[in-house]
Amino acid sequence: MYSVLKSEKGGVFAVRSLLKRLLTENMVDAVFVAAKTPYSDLPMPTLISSPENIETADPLAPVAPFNASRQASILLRSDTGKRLALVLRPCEIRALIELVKLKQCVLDPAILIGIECKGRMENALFLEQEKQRSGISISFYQDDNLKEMICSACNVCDHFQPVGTDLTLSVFGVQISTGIGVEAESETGTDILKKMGYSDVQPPAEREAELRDLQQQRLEAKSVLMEKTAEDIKDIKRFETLIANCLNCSNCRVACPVCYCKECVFVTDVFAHEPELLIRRAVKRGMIKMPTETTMFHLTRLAHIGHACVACGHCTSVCPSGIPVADFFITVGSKVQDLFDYEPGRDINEPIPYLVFEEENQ
Amino acid sequence: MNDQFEPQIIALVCNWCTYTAADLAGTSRLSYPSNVRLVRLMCTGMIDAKYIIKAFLDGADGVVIGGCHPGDCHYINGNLKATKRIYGVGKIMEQFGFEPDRLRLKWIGASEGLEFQKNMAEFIETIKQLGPSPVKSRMIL
Amino acid sequence: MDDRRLQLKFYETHDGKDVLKCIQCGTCSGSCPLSDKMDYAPRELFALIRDGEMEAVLRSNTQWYCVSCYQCMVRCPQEIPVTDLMYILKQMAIEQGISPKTAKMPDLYMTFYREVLKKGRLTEAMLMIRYGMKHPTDTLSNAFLAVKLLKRRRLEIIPQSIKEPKRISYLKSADSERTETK
Amino acid sequence: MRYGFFPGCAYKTAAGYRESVEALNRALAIQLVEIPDWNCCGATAVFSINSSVALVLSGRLLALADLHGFDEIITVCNACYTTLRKAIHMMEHHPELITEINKHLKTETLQLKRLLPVRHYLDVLANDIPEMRWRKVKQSKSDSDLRVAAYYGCQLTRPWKDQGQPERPDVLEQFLERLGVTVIEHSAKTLCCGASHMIPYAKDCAPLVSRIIREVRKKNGNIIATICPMCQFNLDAGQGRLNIPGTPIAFFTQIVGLALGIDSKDLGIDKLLVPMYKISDNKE
Amino acid sequence: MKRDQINIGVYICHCGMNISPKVDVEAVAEFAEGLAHVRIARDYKFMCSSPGQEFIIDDIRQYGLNRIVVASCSPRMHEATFRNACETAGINRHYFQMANIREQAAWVTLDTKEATAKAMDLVAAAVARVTYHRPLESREVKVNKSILVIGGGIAGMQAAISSGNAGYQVYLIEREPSIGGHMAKFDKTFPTLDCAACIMTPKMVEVGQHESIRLFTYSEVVSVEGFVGNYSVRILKKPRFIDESKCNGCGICMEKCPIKKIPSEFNENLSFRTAIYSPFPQAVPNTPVIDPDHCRILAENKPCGACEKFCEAGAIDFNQQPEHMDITVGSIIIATGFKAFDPEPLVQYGYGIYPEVYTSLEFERLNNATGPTGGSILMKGGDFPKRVAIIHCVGSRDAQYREYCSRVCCMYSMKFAHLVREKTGAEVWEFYIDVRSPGKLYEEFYNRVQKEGVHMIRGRVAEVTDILDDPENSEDKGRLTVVAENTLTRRMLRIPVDMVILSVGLEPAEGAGDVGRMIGVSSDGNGWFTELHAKLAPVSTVIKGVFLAGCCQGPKDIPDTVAQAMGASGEAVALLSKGTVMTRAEISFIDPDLCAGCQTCVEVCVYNAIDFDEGRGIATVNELLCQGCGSCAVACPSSAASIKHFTNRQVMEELEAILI
Repeated sequence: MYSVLKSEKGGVFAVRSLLKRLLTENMVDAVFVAAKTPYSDLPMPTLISSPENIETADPLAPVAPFNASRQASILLRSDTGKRLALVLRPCEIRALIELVKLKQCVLDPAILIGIECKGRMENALFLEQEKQRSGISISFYQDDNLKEMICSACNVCDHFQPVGTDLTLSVFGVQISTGIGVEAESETGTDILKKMGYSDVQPPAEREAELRDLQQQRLEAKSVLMEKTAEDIKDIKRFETLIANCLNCSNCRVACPVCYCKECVFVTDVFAHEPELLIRRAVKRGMIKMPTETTMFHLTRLAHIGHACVACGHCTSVCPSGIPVADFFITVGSKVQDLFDYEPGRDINEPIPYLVFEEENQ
Repeated sequence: MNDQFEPQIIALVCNWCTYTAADLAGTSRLSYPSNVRLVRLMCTGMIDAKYIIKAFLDGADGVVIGGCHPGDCHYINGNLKATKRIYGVGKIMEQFGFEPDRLRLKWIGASEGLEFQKNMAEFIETIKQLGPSPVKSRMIL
Repeated sequence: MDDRRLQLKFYETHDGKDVLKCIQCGTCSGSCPLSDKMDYAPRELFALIRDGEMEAVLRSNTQWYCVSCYQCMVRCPQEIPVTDLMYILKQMAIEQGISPKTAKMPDLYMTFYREVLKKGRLTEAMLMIRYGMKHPTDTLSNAFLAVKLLKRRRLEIIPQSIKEPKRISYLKSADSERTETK
Repeated sequence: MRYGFFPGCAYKTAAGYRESVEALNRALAIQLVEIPDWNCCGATAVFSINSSVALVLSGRLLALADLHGFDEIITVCNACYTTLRKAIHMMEHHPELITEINKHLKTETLQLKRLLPVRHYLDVLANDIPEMRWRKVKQSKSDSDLRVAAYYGCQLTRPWKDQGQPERPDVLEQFLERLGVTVIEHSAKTLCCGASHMIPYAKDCAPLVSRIIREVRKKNGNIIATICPMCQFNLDAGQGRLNIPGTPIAFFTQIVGLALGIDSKDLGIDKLLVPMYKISDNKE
Repeated sequence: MKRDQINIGVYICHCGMNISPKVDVEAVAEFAEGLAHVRIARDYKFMCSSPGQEFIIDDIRQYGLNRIVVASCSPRMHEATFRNACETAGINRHYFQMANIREQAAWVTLDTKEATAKAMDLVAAAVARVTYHRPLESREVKVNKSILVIGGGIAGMQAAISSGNAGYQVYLIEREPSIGGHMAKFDKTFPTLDCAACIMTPKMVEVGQHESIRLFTYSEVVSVEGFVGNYSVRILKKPRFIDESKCNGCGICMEKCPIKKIPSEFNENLSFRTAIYSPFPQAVPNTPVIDPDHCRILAENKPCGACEKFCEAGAIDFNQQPEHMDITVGSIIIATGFKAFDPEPLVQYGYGIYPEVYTSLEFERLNNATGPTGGSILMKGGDFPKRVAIIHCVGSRDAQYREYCSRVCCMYSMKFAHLVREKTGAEVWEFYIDVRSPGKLYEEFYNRVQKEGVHMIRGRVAEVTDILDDPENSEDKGRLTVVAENTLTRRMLRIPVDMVILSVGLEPAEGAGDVGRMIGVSSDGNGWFTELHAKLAPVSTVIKGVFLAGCCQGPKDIPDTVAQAMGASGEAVALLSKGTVMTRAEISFIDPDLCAGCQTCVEVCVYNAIDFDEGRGIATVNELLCQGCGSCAVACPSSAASIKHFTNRQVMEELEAILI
């Protein structure tokens, strides 16, 4: 079922009024959504229960300081009996689904509201643009120059349409200045729209073409990126050059939505070194680089979660040394995903490849 | 390639089949090149991706994993569980320039001393053909 | 005649190793409509093959009495493709030029074979006539029947063939090269 | 319904087979289109001499059928049916044979690209014709005098078991009963008739024929329905030779034709050696 | 222990002349001495000898060694020896590591230098690894002193009696209304020909009255949880619709029941029973059941109640419901037995087509005094057969059905032959592929049957048909013809007979697979339960505390079944008699602080050794079930699971030391 939420004040207002009605009509107990806080222009994942506070919600802002699946999974750790509406980007939903597979959270209390995502900007760039012109949450969808400013992972993202949602906020084929489309993807979603009195209409004619064009464009960009990255890492020496500036700060791991270990193996003693062995090795080889575990770290992380990487790009965003972590995760990850015919976040029932074994695997 | 090149090979083997096969190769005095170093584990199913990555980054020229034939696993299906993981790591290492042939998975049963000898000799030959590992003489980690 | 070589040929080239599975239960012989006419029952033939008595095997009429009813094959508890093995033995006997004591069936098949090689199709009357030149009694004993058939327009005297029999001359080269039976 | 039809060498002279098949095709609107320039399948004879030639023969036929746009090959003869399937079976398991075959076919600018399924006409009648069409076509009540014994011979159900049980099939019985024909159950359904061995070894094969005929008579059958020209001929001619005539041997298509009320003249029934009017209660 | 306190002793073994000529043991010892934490390194002729071990023990005491490395043969040979020495000397047995320089260096390397270098590497790796070894302990765990036996055939009955006699509480579960199993259907047993009922009935009574055996008939096991010494078992008791405590087994109810035409399962459908029935007169317990599918009241809700009216004890209770019972046992014996092969797919033998073709079980009933004919071997028409054919290997030794030999058919077929001869005087033709009679007095029985004039034909029957060879022969009218080759004379036989008995093979009992899955015992390709070791542990299974008895493990005759039942009982009793079991030391450990509760480990564990603690949201290892395979450690995405003695740290250190 597809409907259009009209608002003279634009799509953001339309979304707010939808969320507000969810609260006022007691369809949910709280709404999880990116909203501006008093401290910064950067919208942060927030949990809103009172309808008047919805005015701060800004889910269409082209920025995401976190992959909000991490915060969402805290709320969904167990079924509290409270109903929650969660407004999330496609990559956030896909990460959330991976976390559900790993029993880190449950979806029972959630009404998932996905956003069709045209990408996010790096935080600094967003703040700068926001300062220059207010209302970027609408102008972003109209100004082609701004679209050029999205971060590199978004630039190659071909999963801009959310999957597995109840409702999807649709920005394709819609003039954001006049409202936003909403599509019910589940029975729950349809019920909500019907209850609110929206009627089923034909999606705008331009929608399909826009989606197709973007898909085409993104796939092309992705293959360019993957080719370039494959070249950059094609032997271990090049890869070392690529990550030469790695400080081993673990920011990428902390930002990663599917890296959920309570304690990373890299902070344990598993990779400790005996001084005597290092000295013996140096004697034998003439010279060794003292181990920093940077290469080990990235390769191990790839082996660990390469199959589950949702390509959200937050690892690159947070790297203080500007290493394109996401680039090689996307490149290598997709090889692993192809090998097992696995796509993270595609289907909640799709088993994690390493947990299924068949006789004919030889 | 390089006549002087003597590869370093790590063999991660399960206690019940391939380690026993190595013992049998020993008792049968089936000699093979001395480049192989066996690391005994209880089951191929306990081989962590980290071991393989570590071995390569520490300078191993080849890693061979030996376990029981499918259906013969002492722990029912540990070897099958291992298979996918090893393929996965192999795929990743391949992206970073480690030729797929440097990582080999072989089922060698407890009674196959001869198989063990043949496989080791053959694997060393393969690695000699490939030449030293890209990380040789460096330490990356 | 080199029995060992022939045995190897039967096992390896013709993939006849299935006889090694035989448990000599006799189901094939018991199921065979004509086994009591054979020099050796199929079961015995397999025992001979395993003993390496290939000349005796190829010289026997057993394989030529096989009517390809496949009854043995569907019943064999070891799932040995008995009928298929009979074909291999017939081909090998032809290759070796060994005629069994009762040489009629190879003659009939040969006549059939040559006819098809030449014309691409078979005319039963022609088959009977050509075969009859070698074994006149078999054909003559059917003369009365032939008259009856003629009366009912069930005998075709004009030879059938494909449109341009010349086109299939390659059958002759296939004949000479003999792909090994799989 | 359009099928590639492979009549085989014996079809033309088989007692009323052609007449009855054509009559049924007309009545039921079955398009059985003869594969142009078809060749002999080689039967057991060619396979016995040289399997390469046998494979090339089958290969040519398959290539022709494909060339002329057919998706299935229909045979009316057990030997053709099994020989072709045997060849296909070998090609499926050893694809390199196809390359070999194509080397030869090339001289005739033919190419074997795919292995078409081979089916028996019985399968078509029993499974492809909608029930409605049967009801429409069936004019009269069945001839109540006929107690039909279905006779399959060897090569429809064997060696593959996909046409039902290989020793006691009941496809034909079920099909005939659907048309209101009275069938009898007996134990000689898939016994061997002697096939081409009848020519050189008539004496050896005589008991095979008499066993079948006697069993049918014992179980109170008065006509046998065959599905293969070779079987029909051996059982039909064999009775005369054995001097035990009395059980007509019809093609199943003739029985079907009679059941539908088609005039027996159109079914070639007069071509049987043991004539239909001889039906009597020849119980043993 | 602080790192600077590590004192390693390294011992290089010459192994007589096995290691020393190839490996320069002194050089290796010298090399070892230079490695970190190595306090002492020596070489000695035979480390595994008593003086060799004494050496280690003395050094541990004298030099305060707390880690030991022995470089000698394979750990599969002497690891336990040296671990014991460590323990004797007072250090933990896991503070030990072995370097295999015999099988991996001395014996397989041609060049002496290379062999020595390899030996050094292996020693260095062992030294590096042992540095990170942790002390591990095994623990004693108390067991519940009771035994569950699943299946009440002769195997289960015997296992129950043997275990009960040892004083253990036994629970015997049987899904049929009575115990007895297949043996209760037999008339005579080979080769002694003693009456099955005569030896069986007392056993059944013994089971029924045994003070240590609690019998659950008409019951099934629905779930099994737990581990050795402590299995929780849930049993489903199907409603008999009769109050067992009131019923006195008088049988009047069966007489009065108006529904009389139900094929009797016990008589292989050769006779009829009533809707309220006891399968056979000697049934234990002697309480009938009401068949809910045929009873007028239960199936059709129509008025009847004949049984209720006549039951003076007032035992009929149409309101009985299925009941669940929970018990705890220390050990389980599986005795689910077999099922006779259904010969219908072998149409060539005409079973189900010709009425005079019988299966062996049908013949057992036909021949049994309590059977449909009162023990007379009669054809359906009521006449004695004059000629009988017995066909061996029906469904057995047949790649199309069951490839294995069913082991008992030859002998029971010859028993049939004898009985037919004895009771009817009929001619018997027996068709076999090979006669297999490898039991005590079995070959003698074969000889006896031959002497009795049974035609033993070596040839598998091709077909059974009603087509007669000579229909004119009036004697053969209505007979069947058995067609076979006599492979010894090479004659094609067509024997007209009156009756055909198909000696069908044995298959695993229906539902055996479910029982196996419930408990975790695996089956082979044919469905028979897999024993722990084909030679050395034939009654044990991979699941500790679970044993096998009788045909559930593979076809067996009665003496073997009883012997195995006693063996299984002996093992179960031996396990429980100590009162405790030791846990394994080298097992999985899940760090509760690191566990994220994803339950991946629970999924991969084939031994059900990992439980999820809902309360704490973490996985916990059951140390009695864990076998130490390490699947969980690898699968654990957050490195919370590890295998003791094969930790990441230990393996990493070994790798790093090898790759100097």
